[in-house]
Order: sequence, then structure tokens, then C-alpha cells
Amino acid sequence: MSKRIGVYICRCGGNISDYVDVDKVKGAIEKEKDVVLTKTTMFACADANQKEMEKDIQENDLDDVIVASCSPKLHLTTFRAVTVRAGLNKFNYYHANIREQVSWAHSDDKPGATENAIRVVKAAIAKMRHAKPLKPIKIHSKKAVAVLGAGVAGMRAAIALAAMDCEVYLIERNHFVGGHTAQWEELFNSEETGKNVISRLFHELLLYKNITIYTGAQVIENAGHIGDFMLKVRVEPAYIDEIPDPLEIKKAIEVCPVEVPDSFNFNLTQRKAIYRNNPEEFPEKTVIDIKNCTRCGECEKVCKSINFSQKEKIITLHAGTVLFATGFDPYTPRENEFGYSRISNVITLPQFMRLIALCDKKLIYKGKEVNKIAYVYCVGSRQPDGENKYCSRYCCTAAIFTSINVRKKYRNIANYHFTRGVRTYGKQEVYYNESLRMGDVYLQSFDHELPVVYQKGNKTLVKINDILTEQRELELEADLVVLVTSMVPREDQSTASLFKLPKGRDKFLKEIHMKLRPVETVIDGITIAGTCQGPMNIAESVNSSLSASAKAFSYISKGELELEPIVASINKNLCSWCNACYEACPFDAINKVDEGSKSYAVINNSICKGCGMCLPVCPYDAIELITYSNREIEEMIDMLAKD
Amino acid sequence: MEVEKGQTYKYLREKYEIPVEVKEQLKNYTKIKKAILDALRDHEMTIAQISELLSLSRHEVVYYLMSLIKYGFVQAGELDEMDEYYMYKRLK
Amino acid sequence: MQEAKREATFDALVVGGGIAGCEAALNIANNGYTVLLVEKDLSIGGKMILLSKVFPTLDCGACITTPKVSEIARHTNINIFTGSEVKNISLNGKHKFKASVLKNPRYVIEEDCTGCQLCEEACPVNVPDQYQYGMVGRKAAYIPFTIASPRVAAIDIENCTLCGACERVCPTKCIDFTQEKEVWAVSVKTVILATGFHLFDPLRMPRYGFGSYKNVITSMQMERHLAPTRPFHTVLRPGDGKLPDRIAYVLCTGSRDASVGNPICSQICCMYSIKQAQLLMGALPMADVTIYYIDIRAFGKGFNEFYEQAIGMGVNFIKGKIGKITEKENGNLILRYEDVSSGKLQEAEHDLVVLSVGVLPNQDSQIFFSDRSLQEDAHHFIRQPDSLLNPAKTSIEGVFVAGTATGPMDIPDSILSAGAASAEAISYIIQS
Amino acid sequence: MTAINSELAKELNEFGTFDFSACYNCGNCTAVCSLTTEDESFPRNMLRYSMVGLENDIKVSLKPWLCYYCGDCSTYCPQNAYPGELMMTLRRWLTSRYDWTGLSGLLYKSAVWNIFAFLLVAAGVIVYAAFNSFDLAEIMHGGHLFEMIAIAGVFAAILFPNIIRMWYFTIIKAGIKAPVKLYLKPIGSFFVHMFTQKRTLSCNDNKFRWFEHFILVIGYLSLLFITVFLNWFETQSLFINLLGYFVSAVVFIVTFHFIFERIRKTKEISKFSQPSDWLFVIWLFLMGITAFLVRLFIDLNILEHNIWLYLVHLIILAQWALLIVPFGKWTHFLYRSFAMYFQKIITDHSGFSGN
Amino acid sequence: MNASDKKNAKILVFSTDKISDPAIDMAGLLKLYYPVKVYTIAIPCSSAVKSRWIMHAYEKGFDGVFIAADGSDCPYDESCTEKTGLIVAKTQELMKQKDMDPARLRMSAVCSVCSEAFVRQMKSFNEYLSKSA
Repeated sequence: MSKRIGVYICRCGGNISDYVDVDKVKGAIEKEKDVVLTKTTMFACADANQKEMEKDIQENDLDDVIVASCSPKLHLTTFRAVTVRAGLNKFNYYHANIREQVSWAHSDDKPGATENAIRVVKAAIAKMRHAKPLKPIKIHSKKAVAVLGAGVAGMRAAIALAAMDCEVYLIERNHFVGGHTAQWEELFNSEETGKNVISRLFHELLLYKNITIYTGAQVIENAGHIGDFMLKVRVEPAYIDEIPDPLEIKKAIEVCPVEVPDSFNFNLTQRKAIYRNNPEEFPEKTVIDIKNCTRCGECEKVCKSINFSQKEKIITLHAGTVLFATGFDPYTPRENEFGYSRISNVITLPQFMRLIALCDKKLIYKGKEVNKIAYVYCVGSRQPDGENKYCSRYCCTAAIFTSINVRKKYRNIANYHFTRGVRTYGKQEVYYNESLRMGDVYLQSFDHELPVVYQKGNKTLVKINDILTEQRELELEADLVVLVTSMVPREDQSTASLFKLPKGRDKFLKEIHMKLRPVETVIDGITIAGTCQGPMNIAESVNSSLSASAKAFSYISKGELELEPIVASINKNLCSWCNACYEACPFDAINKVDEGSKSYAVINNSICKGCGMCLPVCPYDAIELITYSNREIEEMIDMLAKD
Repeated sequence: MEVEKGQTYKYLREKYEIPVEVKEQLKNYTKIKKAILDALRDHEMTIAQISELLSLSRHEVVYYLMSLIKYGFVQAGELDEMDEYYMYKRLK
Repeated sequence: MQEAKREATFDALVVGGGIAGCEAALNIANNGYTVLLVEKDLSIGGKMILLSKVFPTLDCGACITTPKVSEIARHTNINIFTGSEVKNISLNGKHKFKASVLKNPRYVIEEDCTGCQLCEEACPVNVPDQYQYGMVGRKAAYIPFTIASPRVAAIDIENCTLCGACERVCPTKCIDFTQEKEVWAVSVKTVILATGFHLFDPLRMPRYGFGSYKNVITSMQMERHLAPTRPFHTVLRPGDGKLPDRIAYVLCTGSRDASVGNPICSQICCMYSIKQAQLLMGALPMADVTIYYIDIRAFGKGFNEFYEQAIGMGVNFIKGKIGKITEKENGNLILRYEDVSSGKLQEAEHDLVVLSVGVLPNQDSQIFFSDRSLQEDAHHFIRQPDSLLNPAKTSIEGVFVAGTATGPMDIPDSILSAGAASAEAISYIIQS
Repeated sequence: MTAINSELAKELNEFGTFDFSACYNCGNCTAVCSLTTEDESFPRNMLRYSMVGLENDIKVSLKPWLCYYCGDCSTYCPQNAYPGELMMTLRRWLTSRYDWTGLSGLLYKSAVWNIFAFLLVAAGVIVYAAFNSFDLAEIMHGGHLFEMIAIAGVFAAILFPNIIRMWYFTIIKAGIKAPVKLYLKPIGSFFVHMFTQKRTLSCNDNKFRWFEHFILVIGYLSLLFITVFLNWFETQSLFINLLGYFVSAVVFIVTFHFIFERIRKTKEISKFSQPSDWLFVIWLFLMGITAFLVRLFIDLNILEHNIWLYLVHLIILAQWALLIVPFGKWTHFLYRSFAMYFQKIITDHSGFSGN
Repeated sequence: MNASDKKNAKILVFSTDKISDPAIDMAGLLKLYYPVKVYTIAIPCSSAVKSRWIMHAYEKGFDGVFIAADGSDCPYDESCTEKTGLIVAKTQELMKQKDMDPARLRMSAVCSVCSEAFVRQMKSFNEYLSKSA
């Protein structure tokens, strides 16, 4: 059977043609069997060229099209769309990567790169000789979204999706919503407090009937796929019946003998094992921290609503798409990193922010009034020796904004900032300016020579080689040292692992492409929003969460989704049911069929993900993966190997 | 008014006065274009050389020469001995 | 000239066809709603389409912009008006806006033009090319730039001598000097403002000599130098065509500078300068590149790593703002600065200086709303009354904002904000 | 290791400056200054020392005197931190450090003390006049005597010791051991600088300001010379008489222009005026104009009946000589000249020892 | 034959669409050069490689075959590494039977950002293959 194949070789504005002799490639493949059209182009992806391709396909009656250009991760879909517009099936298109894997990878060897490119294109031609039009597998998609994490990003996404008429399940691991935003008082870039923001969001959430909030809940199992993720969610009970008597509850808290560090205040204070939401948190309820409860029964004596017979529930939810907004952890400094946990008056910025919230007229830490405050920046980020090479983005502004508030709230405060270059980008520069004008002193160290926090007698000193003062060694005696800690990925990544979400070099969840697909992940149907993706401030988190909502909505808005028809297929003539493929399949997509005396395997196409794990295990070589058949692969190998 | 396709410039000419500067600019460009192309008729030259020959500032030579390259009249050749300036040659 | 009147109805009006406007239009259209995209320039794609490569991934700007741009161009739900200006937008009750859009004549029938460039070849005129920031000439009949969308010729009537050469050679007879301005009365349910930003004009800082010293260029000019569709055949000094080998970047030109009235940080200049420095190290392996900075704002995902990569490649970073620039006879430039880390005044000689110009607000959208109901922030960007929870909302209900119209932003942030604006616009349309 | 000390910044604010803490250390001010050199870079480092409180480094530095306040650093400061104004403040602060009596700092910082001191001097003059029964000839004679004694006394008791202190801080404490010949060499240029302030010419400013200053200095010194040594008020020589009219007119016209500029505040240098600045120009103006009038009254023969005029003149003169010259802005003129001289010695010394 | 041919062994890499192929792309993006005769065929998952494909590659003249496996990042199943390992073991058995050096088949997990690791692997593999050739 002979085919009519068209090949386009992209110069990519020099990205390819500077290293690969594009015309030579064209010359080498022009005479290949079945190739009826070969063209080079400056930018294959440019609109004009796309139009030209459409015309070419129709005028030359092409069966298949190959574009040799950048990585298929960038433009496979672009050109598939071109072929579809020209009346072909998208599987009659192949994208050969001669940029990332040829011209860029071998720009040190131009003739070698050209040779390599020729082979790659020839292999593509070999593969396309066997290309057949394929129909996508259509699946029904549920108009429901599971939003994981009820911090500001998750709550905002839930509202946006509910406003677009989706069913929303908002799943929060803690007993209260609001995430870290609930812990902050004044917020930069805003006149509002964290409490206001969270309260506003929570009350808006309640207005939507199509939002269900699960607190104390965690996804423990994920089955299914885009269109229908089947999630098992474990919901921890509060061990208190609904609507308890407020007085009794108050008493119950009073009598509870267990005191544990209050994580809401970053362990600056203690709370009981039975505790209420903080004023900044919602929903307004009381819960028993069952992990720390000793079951002494004191609370039960004073409060009728205490109910230890409540059981944790496992519920099953079906969602068409999942939106991750699982947030960040504040970095915990290592033992003795800038004196942390060794020197008593060294605390982190989040702790400091809570301290300010807790101190009214005077700033008191451990019984002493604080006047001179040293802020040490970039703790846990831009580490010269540690793993975190990234800049945490929000911390400079957060620290400066906090220092301004401290000055405004208390008398006789002097702030000293030990920085590595202040990064108050954009309009946030205004805060830096304000703080300078208030008389705050900024010092700066080299990236490789960090300030040192140490103790001399009962004094806590910070010393720095200040590049702003001709690299003099300057020293400050501080009443309190605040470590401006970074954002790090959540320590508990179990949920992300359930969904097999990839992580970047910085260990945050990774998007497909920062600019082209900034909120999507390689796992179909899963979007990411907010600080689980990287450090961001609140406004930026919300931007990304709205963006992710728009994307999530587009997955499910039509009620139907098309999946790639790349699935395994079994030649039943060769098969004699040995169980090997059934064992190998991770998705239970293979079933046994008995036909008279013969048994053989069949593939369930809507479950098969096309991973191919069943392929090599078959002792009879009876399984092939569509578009990756033996013939296709082996003929590609032939072309790649040919001298 | 019925206007013939392919002749519509005549229609606008009647309604619209072409500014003097526009005409001047065209004249000037045509003159410089000719001068540069003439200078490059027989041998390749650098921008510095063209500038000296035509008493044009080097900056202006860059601008006009690059326009001529853009429209395919001139081509860039090799670098000079000092690896500082390119030589330019006329095409056609 | 006369103005013809026309009418049309869409679900959404997107003002500005830069990357934010495109992204927003695409999101809305993909959910089944109709969009009118109005762009005042001859091509959509904004400033991004003119960039070389983009940080921190170093993808080429064109590779990312063009597929988006061409997807929009083909989208059945999107109508694009290029060379057009929104004149006025008025509110006609909830979910009802009336906009008046002026479509300037291109003097070319868009549908018929094949982009063959024969007219361009025939045109005798040569004027500075605005898309190459004046570094090279273009014709009066021209295609704006290679990857423009639509890739269709236009006549620059202000510089046209009406010689008729273009019309004589046009194979499809698509040049039409009888075209006139059209005013469209457009009814929409929601409006997205994606009017972008202006670059700081360094002529406002005479001590840097931009304009009079020809080897002092702006970062946008350097961006063009490095793009595949560059004005020169390689990176050359505009002053004399010499290959540069000591290139300096002057950061914070027009940003973080109260003396020119712009106290805020432009958020992108550090990173684009570092990116250009990396590209220059590739393009001119012998060249030294020095970046003079106050603070390096490498704050985004992968940015700090990108900055450190530049240090590793040998880019010089010197902390110190350039005070003044003087020109030597050979066109080289003397940069005067204090090397802050040693506390000493220094003078350095460079042969090409790039001014990393900052971001200023585009206040065009102020005039759309004749009743002045669109509020500005202290820096004259569009105000976000609820910047934390509804960052896309403006002071007018139903009018949303995307991208740099609210402040300086890099491309990923612009795209996210466009996503947010489209999410808000979609729910606003759904509720109507 | 040096301790960071925020108290200095607070103290400096009492000497007049504000907002220098807005500095974000870009170094633009140093780079735009036309007087700064690689070896003598300022003003950013002075702002920095002030911010972190390196008091001693400022005390031993001559840099504040090397600045002639053209205002470019403030005009182009991206943070509006007014580095030029800080340099001015540091000059006041240094004056108070050099002054062994401590009065200088007191007068700079406190308006109350200023008023008190000025009233005290005025009262002294009036008491003296009353003591002499308001006899014009007697008072004029005493006045003339006072002029000579005051000049010699102020020099001997205050200015000279202060210069020695300045020398001690900036040369000895800075650890410079320069041989005597290095002190001798720049003496010539010291006088040239003192009288011409020619360094201003390299300032990025118009030449007119230098010219104004120049003729003011010449006018002021000539007036001093004419009144004290040629005894202008009692001379009969027509030439001296006319010269006196001329120079006193020059003084009050130029100072009038200075006052006018300070009121208009268009130039960077005249934007901020501290009491000491006002006192300096106003008293100089008053001195010029009253001297002019006194002589005019003598020539018109009406001074006898207007003895108050001479008393006013004498009060102004006494305040000038006893307060402004030893403790006020006048000293800047002296210290600046010596700073140039010391700087030359330091440079020569480092070149000398460097070889 | 030029010099580069002598240094460069022919290597076939089986990469995976979502994990290791992006890493190889990034190696190019970062200009981390690796031997020029490395060719890649991307498949959905490394545990889908058939022994016959590998053997076919040797037959046709490839010096080495490298499986850039998903490792624990595999989007399909955690058993991927183990399964890919089994394929390698099985194929190496076949190679021994045919008197081939089993070290001509290598496998290593290449995560989606492990560009440098990939390049190191290619360089050392190339060195090994060129030496033994």
C-alpha cells in the first residue's frame, strides 16, 4: 500500500537551522518512498504556515503529515489540529523532535546533528507508513470537582466553580478551613486582616448549595480517571454532637487536663485537647484532638454533647476533575540554624506574626519587652549549602510589612534587617520605601557569607559582613531575632502521591508549562493552584486558583470528554490465556473470555490507559499497543540504525 | 463614485494632499540607496568605509544598509581582519 | 474622511490583544461564548510576540505566542479587530455594555491578502520600522513582522506617496485606498481590559544619553537584536555596525526611581536582562556582559536558579546604579557608578549599553469610561478594589482586568491573571 | 567588629537632616557627583555611616567638606533621600565636634539657646553704650577696638584650637604621620582655595553661583579690612570711603539674592534652610546694609542724631563676631579651606608612602 | 569517516512520554551536550519495551540500548521499575545466549528533571561501548 506523506522541516527561526542543515535534511528525505511533499519553514507553528499546510494537505491529497521541529510536548496538539482542519485524522500526524533532542542537544557538532535529524525524520516517515485514522474514546464526565485543601486558594476555587454551576466537594485535612491565611492579622497589598478574608470566603461558601465542605477529611484512595475520579475520603469526627450547649463546652475546655502546643500559634502557646476554632477560623465548632486526648472523661462529666462513640467515616465521591490547593509548610529551621531552638529569643517569622497578634500594648517575648528586633532573611531559601535554591518570593515583603506594623503598634521599636538583597518586587516596593523612611536599618550580606546569630553572655548578637558599608563587619545586640523563613512544600505529600503528581526541582508540584499550561499537570484532569505549586502571596494564589477553576471547568463543562484511543489490543488467535497480562495490568483492564474450549484475553478500552505493561510479558507476543506496534517500532529502529 | 480595482490610489490622491516631508524622505532615501549601492558595485566595504566615502554618519549607514539587506539588495560578508566590522557586498 | 456605522453583539469584549487578552479571549471562547478582541496595533500578540526567548525556561517567545495567536485567529467564537480603538464604553443596565469601536482602515482587504509581500517589494518608501524600534527601515506597504497575526499587508498612509506601485503588483487586487474608518456599535455582556503597559522612555533621563549616543539602546531593542527576526544580521552596534564585545546592562532605568516619578519596581527587568545576558553569551561567545543592578529581583518559580545559572556562565553582576554615561569619540561609552560593595566610585568602558527600561501604566482604558468610574491606583494602573479575593474585578461591575493593566507582571503572572479574569467573566456571563 | 548604633541618625536629625534613611544604597549619588573620585567617594558612604552609626568614621572624615552642594545628588536621588542635605548636616555636626566649647552644637540644635545668645550679646552692647552715656564718638571708638579684639580673641581662643582639633581628628587619629614638608607644600594652594573656593567650579552647577560666592568672600574680607584696618567710619580718604560703599553694597546685594533664593526654594541647595543658614545670610546682609547706612549717615552728618543706627550695626557686628563666626556657619568657610589643605596632605602622604 | 564517528557509539534510548523524554528535552534546552548518535523512541511507559525490539536494534547495528525508565515517578504504576527490570533481565539472558555482551543493555530511572543524570549516563555508556567495540 502506498501513501502520500508530507514532511515539514522547521527552522524555528534559527533554533534548529543554526545547527542542523535543514536543506540537507530536506534533500535527504525528498526521495524517500511515499514522501510526496517536503518543505522547510521558518516557523512551522506560525499561523501563515499552518494555513499553508492545510492548503497543501488538501491540494496534494496527503494521507499523513510530519512536522520536524520542537518537542511534541509543545506543539503536537497544534499540528494535530491543523491536520484535523484539513480533513485528516489527528493520528495521521507525527511530530518529530529535532530541536530539543537534536539541534540543541548537539549544537556542538553541526554535521552530526544534521545526520541525526535526517534519521529522526526518516524514522518518523517509517512510522507514518503504518498510521491509521483512529477514533477517540468518548467518556462521560461528571460535572463535579473535588477541591483538595480549603485554604484561601481552595476556598476561592470552590466558589468560582460553584458559580459556574459545578458540584463542588471541598476537602480539608484540618478541622477548620482558612489555611495559613487564617493565622495572619494584617495582610500586605490589602486593608483587610486574614480573619476578614477567611470569614468573607467562608460565608460566601455557605451561600452555595452545590458546595459540600468536608473538614478533618483526607483523600485516602484514588481510582478512576479524568471524567470520573473515584475518591475515598476519610472523615474524622469531632467527637462532639452538633450544636452543643456553649456553656457546657466552655466548661469542658476548662476541665480538660491535657495541654499541647497550639499549632495555630506556631507553638507559642498551649491549648487543650478539646479546643474551639480560633476567631479567625471556621466553621465555628469545638473538636476533640483525639491524638492527644487521654480519655480521662473529665469533659464528659460537664458536657452532654461529648460523644466518643462517633466513628470516622469513609465516604466515596465521584468527581470529573480534581483541583489541588494543598498549600505549603513554613520552613522549620534546623537545630541551631541561626541559633534556632538553641538561643531562646530566636523565632520564625510566622511565630513572630502570631506573637504580634497575641501582644496588645507591649511586645513581650518570654517575659521581656522587645525593642530591638533583628530580621534574618532567606532562612530556608536561596541556600548556598542546603537544598532549597529557590527564592521564596513572599518573605521579603512579609517581613518588611510585619516590621512596619510592629513599629506602628508598639512604642520604641527599632528594626534591623539582615538581608541578601531586598526583593519587594512590583508595587510592594512601596513597603520597602515606607520602612526605610521610618528609619529601619537594612544590612546586606553576600550570598555565600550569611549573617551569624550567636550568644555572648546573656546577649544575643547578630553579626554580618555588610556589603553596603564597604564590607565591614557590623554587629547588633538584639532583643529578638526573627528568622524570615521560606515556604517549603508540604511535608506530607501523601495525597499528591496518590495522584502521582510530578514535582519539580524545588519539590513543589509541577505544572506542564509555566506559560502554555500553567495550572495543569501531566496527570489528565488534575489542576494545581496556590502555594502547592510554588511560593506565592495571597493575591497570586487566588489568581492561580481562579485560573485553575477556569481550566477545571473546561474539562467538565461539556459533560463529555475525549480520550486518546491509544490502548492495547490482543490478537486472540495467538492468545491462549496464560494470565500473564492480567497480572501485569495495573488498572484491571484485562478480562478473560471463554469461547467454547478456547480462552483468551480482551482489553476494556475505557479502562486501559495504554501504558503497555502487558506487552512484554506475553509469551506469545500476542499484544500490541496501538501506534506502537512491532512493525512501527522495528521499522523506526531500521531507519535510525541505517548508515 | 465607482473606483476601478487596482487604481484606487488615484481616488485617494484626489482627496488627500501628500505632505512635503514624505516626498522629501523618499527623495533622500532614493539618493542614499543609490549612493550605497554604487559604492558597493565593485568591491565589498565596511560600514566605516561607506561612511567615509559618502560623508554620512556611521549610524545612518547602519540604518540604510540594514534596510537594504532586509530588502535583498546587499548581503553581509566576512568580518574584517580586526574581527570588528563586517564587509558588505552588493547582490545581483 | 467619512465614518461608516455598523453594529454587532458578542458575549464578551476583550480590549487588548497582548498575551493576557489572547489568553482571556481563548478561555472564554473555549467555553462556548463569543468574543470580540480589539487590538490597536496591526497584529495581535502584544509585546510578547516580539520577544526573543522568555525566562526562565528560554523557550522562544514566538514558539509560545504563535500557537495561541493562531488558535485565536481561527477560533469560530472570536472576532478580531486589529488597527482598532475602543472609543467609549457605557453601561446599559446589568450585563449590558455598549462599546463604540473605531476600526481604522488598513487599505488592504484582509481576507484577500495572501501575505505574498510583492507590494512590500514594490513600495519605494523607506521609514523607520516601529516593530524593530527604529533600528532598520520598512516600506509604507508592509507586513508588520514575519509572525504577525493576521499576516496581512497594511498601508502606512502617513508615509505613503500614493504612487500606486503596490496596487499594480498585487496579485489579488486586495489593496484598496477607498477604505474608510468604520465605527462599530458593539453590545456585550462583559468587558475584559487587557490594555497592557508602556515601556519607560529613556529620553526622560538625559544623563544616560539615549537618543544622542547611538550605542545606548533599550532592552526592547536588544530583544529584537536577539530574536530570529532581528533587524541586523547579527548583534551589532547601531552607532557604527561594529560587533560589540563589552556590553553593559543598566537596570532600574525608569523604575524604583522617584526622580522620574516611578517609585515602584517593574518586576521584569532584572529577569529579562539576565535572560538577554545569557543569550548574548551564546550569540557572542567572546563578549563580556555586565549587569549593573541595585537589587536582583529573581523571585518567581525557577528565577533564582536562572540568576545563579547566569553567574555560573560568567555574567558580571555589579551592585551600583549607573549615575551617568558619557560617549567617547569611538562611540564607546563610559559608565560612572559606585561599586557599592567596595564603596568606591568607578568608571567602566563598554561598547554597547542596554537600558533595562521599566514598566509604566497604559492609561488608555481611563478614556473608555467617559464617566470616570474606572478607578486607578496610586501608580495609575487600574485599581483592584478587592485585590486579594477578586483580583480581576475593577471598580465597575462586569468589567474585569487581565495582565499588566493592573501593574507590572511577568508572562506567567499575566497568563494566570488572564485565567482569573476569564473565570470571573464566564461566571458573570452565566449569571446573566 | 563595630556595633550598629541608631542613635547617631537621631542626633543628626537634630542638626537638620531628614529622610536620608530612605536611602536604598544604589550609589547613584556618588556616581552623579562631579567632585567624587575613586579615592574620595561620597556622599553614599556618608549616608551609610550615618545610618548604621559609624560616628568615628565620620568624625575623622574630611569628605563632608569636600562637597560643595551643587545638589545633583539630591536631584537625581531615586529615593528622594536628599544626600546633599545630609552632607550639609554632617558639616554642622562636624563643626560641633571640632568646637571644644560645645557651644556650636548647642546653637545648632536649639533655637531657644540661639535667641538667648543673640539677646545676650545685644544686651551687652546696649549696656556698654549706656555705660558710655550713649556718646557716639566714645561708642564708635570702643566699637572699633572691639572689632580688633574680637577678631583676635575669637581666633586665638576658639577657631585656632578648633582647627587643631580638626587636625587631630582627621590626620592624627586617622593615623597619618606626615612629615613637615608635606605640610609646607600645599600652603600656597590653601590660600588660593580659601579665597577663591575654586573647587566649586568643578561642581556640576552654573558658574554664576561660584562667582557670587567669590565676590561675596572678596567683598566680605575687603569690608572687614576696610572697616577694621582702614577704619572706614573714621577715615577722610575719599578713595577708601567710596571703596567701603562699594564693597558693603556688594555684600548686601549678594546676600539679598541668597535670601531671595532660599525663600524661592527652586534650587536643590536652597530647598532646605536651617536656622543657622538663615542667620548667616541675614546677618551678613544686615551687616552690609547697616555698614553702608552708617557711613552714609556719617557723610550726611546725621548719625549724631541717629545713634540707634550705629548701635544696631554694632549689635549685629557683635553677634556676628561672637556667635556666627566662632560657632555658626562662618566656620564652614574656614574648615572647608583647612579640609582641602589636610586632604592634600593626606593624598600626598599616601602617594609618598605608597611609593 | 570523520573523528566523531569513531568516538560515538550508536545508542538507542527508549524514553517515556511523560517522565524521561521531558528530561531528555531539558538536556537539550540546557545545552548539556551528549553523544550525537543517541536516538530516542518515546513510548508511554518503560515497562512496555519488548525484548524483541531491543534485539532487533542490535541486529540492525545499534551498539547499545538504554531504557530511560520512569522509576518511582511512573504515572501508571509503582510496579514499573520492577517490571522494566524484569524485561532487562530477560533480554540480557537472550543476549548471553547469542554470545553478546549483556552490558550493551542498560537501564536507569530518569526522572522528569534528571537531565544531568541522563547526560552522564549517555556519556559513560558511550565510553563503554566505544571502548568495547
